[in-house]
Amino acid sequence: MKLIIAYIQPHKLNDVKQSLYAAEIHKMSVTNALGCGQQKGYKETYRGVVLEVNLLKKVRLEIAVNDDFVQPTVDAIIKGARTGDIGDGKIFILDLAECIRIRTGEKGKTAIG
Amino acid sequence: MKLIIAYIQPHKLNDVKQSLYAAEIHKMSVTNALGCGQQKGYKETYRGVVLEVNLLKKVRLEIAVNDDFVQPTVDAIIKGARTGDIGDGKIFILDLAECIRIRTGEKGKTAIG
Amino acid sequence: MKLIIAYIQPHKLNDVKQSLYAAEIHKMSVTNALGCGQQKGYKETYRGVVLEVNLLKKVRLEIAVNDDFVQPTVDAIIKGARTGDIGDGKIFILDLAECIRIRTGEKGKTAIG
Amino acid sequence: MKNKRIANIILILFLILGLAFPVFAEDAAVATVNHASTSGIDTLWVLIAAFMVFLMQAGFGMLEAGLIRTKNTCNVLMNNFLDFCMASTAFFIFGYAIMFGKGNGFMGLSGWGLVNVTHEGSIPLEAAWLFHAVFCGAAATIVAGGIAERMKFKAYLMYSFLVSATVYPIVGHWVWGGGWLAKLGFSDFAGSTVVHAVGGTAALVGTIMVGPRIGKFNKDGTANAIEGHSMALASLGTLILWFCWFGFNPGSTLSVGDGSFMSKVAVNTNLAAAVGALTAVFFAWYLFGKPDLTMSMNGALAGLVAITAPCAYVVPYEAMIIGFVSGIIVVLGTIFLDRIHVDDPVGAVPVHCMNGIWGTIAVGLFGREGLGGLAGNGLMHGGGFKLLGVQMLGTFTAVIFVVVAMTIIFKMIDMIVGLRVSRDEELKGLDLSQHGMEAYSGFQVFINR
Amino acid sequence: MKNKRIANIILILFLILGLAFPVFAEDAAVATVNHASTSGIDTLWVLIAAFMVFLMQAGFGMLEAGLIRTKNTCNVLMNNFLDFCMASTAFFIFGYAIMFGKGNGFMGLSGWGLVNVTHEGSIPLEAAWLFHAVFCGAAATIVAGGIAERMKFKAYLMYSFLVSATVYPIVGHWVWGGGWLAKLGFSDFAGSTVVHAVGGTAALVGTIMVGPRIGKFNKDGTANAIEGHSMALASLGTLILWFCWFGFNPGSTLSVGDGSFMSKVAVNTNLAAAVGALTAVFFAWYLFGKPDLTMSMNGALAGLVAITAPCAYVVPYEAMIIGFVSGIIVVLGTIFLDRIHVDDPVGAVPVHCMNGIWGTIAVGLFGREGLGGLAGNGLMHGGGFKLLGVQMLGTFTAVIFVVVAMTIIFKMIDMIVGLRVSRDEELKGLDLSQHGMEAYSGFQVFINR
Amino acid sequence: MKNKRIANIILILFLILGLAFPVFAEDAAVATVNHASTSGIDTLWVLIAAFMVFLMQAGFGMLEAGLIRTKNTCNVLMNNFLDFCMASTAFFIFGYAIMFGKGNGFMGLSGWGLVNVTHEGSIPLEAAWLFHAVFCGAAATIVAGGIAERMKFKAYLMYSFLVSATVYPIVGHWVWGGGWLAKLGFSDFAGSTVVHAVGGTAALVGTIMVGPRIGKFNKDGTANAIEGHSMALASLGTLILWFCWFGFNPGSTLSVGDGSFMSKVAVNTNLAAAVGALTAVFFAWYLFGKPDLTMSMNGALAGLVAITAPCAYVVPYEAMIIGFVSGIIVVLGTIFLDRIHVDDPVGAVPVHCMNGIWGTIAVGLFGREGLGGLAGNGLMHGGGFKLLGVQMLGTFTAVIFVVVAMTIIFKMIDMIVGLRVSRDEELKGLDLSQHGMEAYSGFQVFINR
Ligand SMILES: Nc1ncnc2c1ncn2[C@@H]1O[C@H](COP(=O)(O)OP(=O)(O)O)[C@@H](O)[C@H]1O
Ligand SMILES: Nc1ncnc2c1ncn2[C@@H]1O[C@H](COP(=O)(O)OP(=O)(O)O)[C@@H](O)[C@H]1O
Ligand SMILES: Nc1ncnc2c1ncn2[C@@H]1O[C@H](COP(=O)(O)OP(=O)(O)O)[C@@H](O)[C@H]1O
Repeated sequence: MKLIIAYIQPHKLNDVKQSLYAAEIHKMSVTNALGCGQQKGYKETYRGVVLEVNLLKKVRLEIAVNDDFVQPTVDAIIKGARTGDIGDGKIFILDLAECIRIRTGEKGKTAIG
Repeated sequence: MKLIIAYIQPHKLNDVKQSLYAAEIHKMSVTNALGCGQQKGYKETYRGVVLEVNLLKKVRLEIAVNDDFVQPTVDAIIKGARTGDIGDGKIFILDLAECIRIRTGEKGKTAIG
Repeated sequence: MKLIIAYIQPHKLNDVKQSLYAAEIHKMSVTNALGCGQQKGYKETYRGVVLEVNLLKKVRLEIAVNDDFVQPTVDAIIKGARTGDIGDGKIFILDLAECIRIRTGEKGKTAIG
Repeated sequence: MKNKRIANIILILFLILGLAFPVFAEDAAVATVNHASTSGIDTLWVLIAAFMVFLMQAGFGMLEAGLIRTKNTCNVLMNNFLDFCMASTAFFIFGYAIMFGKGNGFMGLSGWGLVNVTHEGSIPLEAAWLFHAVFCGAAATIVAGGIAERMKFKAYLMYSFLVSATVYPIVGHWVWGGGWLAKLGFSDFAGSTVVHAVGGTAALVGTIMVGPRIGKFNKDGTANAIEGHSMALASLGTLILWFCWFGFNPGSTLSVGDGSFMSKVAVNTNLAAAVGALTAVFFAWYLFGKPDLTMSMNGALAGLVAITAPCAYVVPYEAMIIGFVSGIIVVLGTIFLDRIHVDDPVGAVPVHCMNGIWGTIAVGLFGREGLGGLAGNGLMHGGGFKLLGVQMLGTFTAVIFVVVAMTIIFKMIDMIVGLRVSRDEELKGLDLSQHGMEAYSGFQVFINR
Repeated sequence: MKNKRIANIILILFLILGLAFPVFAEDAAVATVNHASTSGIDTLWVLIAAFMVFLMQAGFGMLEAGLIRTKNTCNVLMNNFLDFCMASTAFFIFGYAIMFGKGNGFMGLSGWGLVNVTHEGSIPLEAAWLFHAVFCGAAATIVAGGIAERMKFKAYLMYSFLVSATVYPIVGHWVWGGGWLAKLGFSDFAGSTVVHAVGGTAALVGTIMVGPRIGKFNKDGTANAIEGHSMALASLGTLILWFCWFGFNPGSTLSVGDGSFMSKVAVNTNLAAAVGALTAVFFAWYLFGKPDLTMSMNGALAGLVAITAPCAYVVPYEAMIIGFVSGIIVVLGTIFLDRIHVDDPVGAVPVHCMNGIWGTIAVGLFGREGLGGLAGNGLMHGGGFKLLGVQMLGTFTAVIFVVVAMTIIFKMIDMIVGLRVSRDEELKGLDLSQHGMEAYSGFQVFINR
Repeated sequence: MKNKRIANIILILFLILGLAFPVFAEDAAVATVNHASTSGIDTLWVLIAAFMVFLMQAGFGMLEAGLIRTKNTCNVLMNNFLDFCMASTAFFIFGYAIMFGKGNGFMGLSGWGLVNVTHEGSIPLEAAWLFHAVFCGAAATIVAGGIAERMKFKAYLMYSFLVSATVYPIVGHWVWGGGWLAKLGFSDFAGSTVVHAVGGTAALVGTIMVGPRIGKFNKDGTANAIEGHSMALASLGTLILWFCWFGFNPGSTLSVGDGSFMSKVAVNTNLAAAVGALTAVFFAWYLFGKPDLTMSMNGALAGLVAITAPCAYVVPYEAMIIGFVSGIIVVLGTIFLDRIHVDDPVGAVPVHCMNGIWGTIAVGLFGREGLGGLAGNGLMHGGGFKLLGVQMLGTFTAVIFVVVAMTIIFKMIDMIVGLRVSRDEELKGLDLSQHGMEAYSGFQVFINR
């Protein structure tokens, strides 16, 4: 099992969700994040002072999947999130040692989906 | 060492904290998250339009523990979070390669607790 | 590759960012978190009732790096975040199986930086 | 000589014309010129005061919303908004007739729907109705704070109609509609009892009957703090309320006269509020170790409620004493309610019920004969226990009546639609469960408490 | 005898002095004492009403901000704030001259910059100007809601100047400036057509020309809900607006008289709003299964808009009927706009345009001859279709004129600076892209929608 | 002939009775009929204006809260709320006596606690007191913005008492209490100097003595932006302030008369604000490349502050010029303060101090003899440098006096309780460290800055 973490542009969340659904991946967790990557920040001005903002708003996805679902998941994320512009985001994949469904106590493969 | 990630119902946070304390697990980190799982979403109506909400509010726990604490931690989480209803949440367990206490520079087992 | 997760005091974020930049680490993701650690909570009073707050506001950093960058990153975080007081925070290091840049599809070492 | 007389007459005519002409153009009658004018000013004043009292809905709305959790914000705002709409309608159809109609000492029985009402006094019926309708709305909305975060929306709607159609106007009739208390010489200038004790007691009954919020009290009997979600809204609400109180109290003079009466009332109102706030904040600081914003706000409101009855009958330093006592009462009252496990999220009971009673009694202590038309002296000015006795009788009878009436009303509502949402709905929040909407879409909020 | 005459004269002198002295000190003329007084009260009333109508900017600002997303909050607040500044300036230089200057039936043509204006009536020119300037500002700001979340800031600034300098005053001239509609006997007491239908129609044109927000409509034709970010602000805004409407409608009496006229107007205003809110909430509840806070607020505003024209001409129960119908209209109108893919984030069109029209027509249905100076009876009171016809003619002509004028204006602006921000800017939010700032720095907000 | 005389007398008596009768019923004296009535209206107006100025507390509270960070919101709200309570009390016991009591050219020395005060003028003492008390509260609360986010709560409480009991009333005595400046012919109609320059200078002294916030200035001397947490609150506050200014300036006429005077003042006030806002936003847009909401709001406030002194003495186009200059001043002033490392989180100094001075001087430039009772012409109207000189003397003396007095007061407070919180407490936020509470419980907020 793997834990897939993806950082995407916030306004791409809906597209990513759609393409994940299309790939039959229905379970995920989403958090807000601020990201600092290749994308340059932008400037705000506030009462005459310029403010460099280099932590940009991003959305963080966490998806636990069985090994054979890793590729489809990654593909679906890329499909939904890619625009070709800097700031599109990144995907990180970690090994997942165990997964437990709280409600039933099921473990591993059966618990994940 | 393991890193335990748990998604639970927000209003169960207090119960989970209590049962973790009872199991002598005092350290944890908590974030807000939105989750999409087996639990069906709900509908909102806003100015005459129906809105399907399928990202539900969840709380994400992150707990780093030594290997012999994994089972007690998992049990405590389940004890606090389980209602038997869909949406109770999930626990993910990752291998933790290293842990460092910033204040002292201590590493590994001694740092974690 | 490793995934470094660090919990630090919120008002240390700027210092940590500076020392990471100084160590040529420019990519990171930041989220808000609440933490429960060695640091004791504090008390609020609200309309005559005392409120024990033991989930303290923390900032969570997530930095994916190549193996040879692990030590510099950890050092930089410690340099920026350490005050010597309880509550300075912790660093967790996980193995990172894969990393993909969404924009280009690049993988592994080249994608991470 | 004749010329002089003629000059005389011309002078007089000129004078008459000079004075009367512009009036003719407006009112077509010489003799009524000044009268008309007085009625115009008085109406202007009463209407502006009524508009300000209307704005109390915004004050209460923001205060109550600020002191509850995000997940119930829409619900409390909607309760607050619709109870005024309900009150307007109910007070139009039933309330005014019960309060001011001809009837007996207990209630009026004529003038339903404002049809066939003859109105005496210098202001027109419509102005009088509006002024009393917004008072009725204020009384009704006090309850929204007490029962916040757990009462069913339907139940609240029913409550708000019934209280405005019956309970409020009945007590109003006793005191302001020529009822039995009025005849006894009971004096409540702007409504410490009629509005605040009535609203506050209804809130007390409601909050007891609906029970404390999940998580408010622990098994060991201690109370938990359930923090409000926006001190900015709460503070805005309090300041709006203070502003509106300048319509509530001085507006209750119902006439402008030479301006001195309403000025005195305004000054007393302001001083009681200021001293109430300072007292509450320092007292709470002393008790809990920190200066608490919510206590300072409730202290100001406590002072305002307490001075509402006596504002016309006392002098400034007495207003300050009344404010001082109210600041103490509101802090102790809040603690006391937690002790006896009554869960009143916004402090409706200590502010409106307890200080409404205190203010009414204060008339019996500090009232001065003649001031504001008061019939007798209070205890401190040699009037003995007579006025004091009547005041206590009046306010306690009103409270008891409201307890009985509201118990019946809430029981009835409970039987028909149920008072309280389910445990699940309460945990999810009333915004989602009752209204299917969120108050702060786009903000990341914690809903774990 | 001589003595007596002397006594006589002394008496007269004494009388003159007695009456005049306090006046001399103020106005240096005996003959104007009463006149001055009437004019003083009337001005006081009109000014206070104008101040209240000014405060509508805060009401609209909070309502509109509350109903849009966090990422566009600064933009809508700034539009709302600056359109009043623009309106003040434009109405000073051009607007008043076009609206009230001597000219023809279509527009006035004299008094630019308020120079060389002679003003008749009991209130001074300056008070009249301010009263009409804040009305103009209210009309202008209605559009901010309709085009929210996607129009360029520059384009909005240009719009707000042009509408206040030309479109609004032209229609105003027709109705209130002695123009052709006034001569036909068209009656719009406080501006259902002049302010609300004009503003609401401009919003309709703007929202159509700028197009729907990204993500509002799906490919299959269905609409998505784009939830507002703060129900607390929206609710505050609505209550402030209701409060200010007590300046808007009763203030349009422009004189106090004996107070009865403005009292009647105030009561009608309040009842229509209350019934409008209740109707909308129950109707929406019935249709969608949940009581929706935004619908109840829009219902109140719909009632207020609808009663604005007839408030002086009808009796309370008719005000309630008008409010009832407006509550139905606002709900159906909202649904209808979604059907025809017009994206109006705050409901400016159903509230102001549709109910502005309805309120104007309602005069032709329920108006009573003589009441508020109405020239004829409405359909329900035996006046036949005459008044009704004029009312319909007037409101529809105004709407058509605004459609044409605003289409030209927006087209012009589009050619010069462009109406709409780019897709990227819209996704990022107008706060960042247009103003380089954030509304809620420090809060964690979702910007994925 | 006798008959005629008798007829004469009857006529006169009839006249007296006809006029007096309705008055007798009210005031029991013929000779005072008009006086009473005038006094009633004037009091009504002054009270309403006072209520509106009171509401400025809400305006300042929301503006200041909106422009600071979440973690200090409770603190700034509480400062703002309690300084009014402190001012009410201090101005009651000490302030009014110092400001209006009999004394010397420097300060009054009688009438402590409002006991044994005889009051002249058409409005009652109580109305006059309330009107001046709310002005005092406004002056006091200006400082809350300047020292926000780092001053100890206790220190602020002490400051607010002292400024209201001494500094403000002393300058007030000079100008409005018959002091030395009044005798020189110094004219400050509604308080550009008395209220705003005093409050703004106190804020300047406070913000310098307490030092800049951690993180405001970099080692290289550049400034950082520390963004406010809610533009919605800030915008609401600004609009409320603008509304209240219609009480502040026109209310300072203290009498209604025939209404024309206060109308002129209201129009000038409105135009200066509108032009100030537009100027500031366009100027800042030109300088920084983006239209900044906070600058447009501060521009409106700058215009309001600047027109406060001259509003009675100038004509509309001059009000617009004054507003224009104030818009430039506020932008440049903000930049200048950042340059000299004075950290004024909300712009209290550029808005109130700099524009208070500018407005006072503007009287010497644009003032017109006779208008609003001004004694001489300004420079532009051929009055030469006389009035201008007096105005500059007056405002600069006042500023210098406040600098000296406030330095002593803040030093004293520093010695007793300390002015500034510790570094740790500041980082944590004053809400937690000073009050043990959070402003936005339940919201996820960033506290890393
Ligand atoms: N090494 C990293 N560690 C942690 N987060 C990262 C890392 N690299 C990128 N991210 C996250 O991914 C987001 C997008 O990265 P960025 O480099 O801007 O994308 P792109 O490669 O498409 O230009 C960043 O804002 C950050 O949140
Ligand atoms: N495969 C997964 N990947 C990431 N998060 C998941 C996954 N499965 C579940 N979750 C998280 O756990 C929450 C609860 O899951 P759910 O399936 O509703 O619980 P239950 O199994 O008790 O019905 C989800 O809302 C989501 O946040
Ligand atoms: N075992 C753990 N699991 C998860 N998070 C932890 C753990 N230990 C510490 N943390 C996080 O680190 C933060 C700081 O920990 P703390 O023990 O207070 O630091 P210090 O060791 O410097 O006193 C905590 O608030 C919590 O967020």
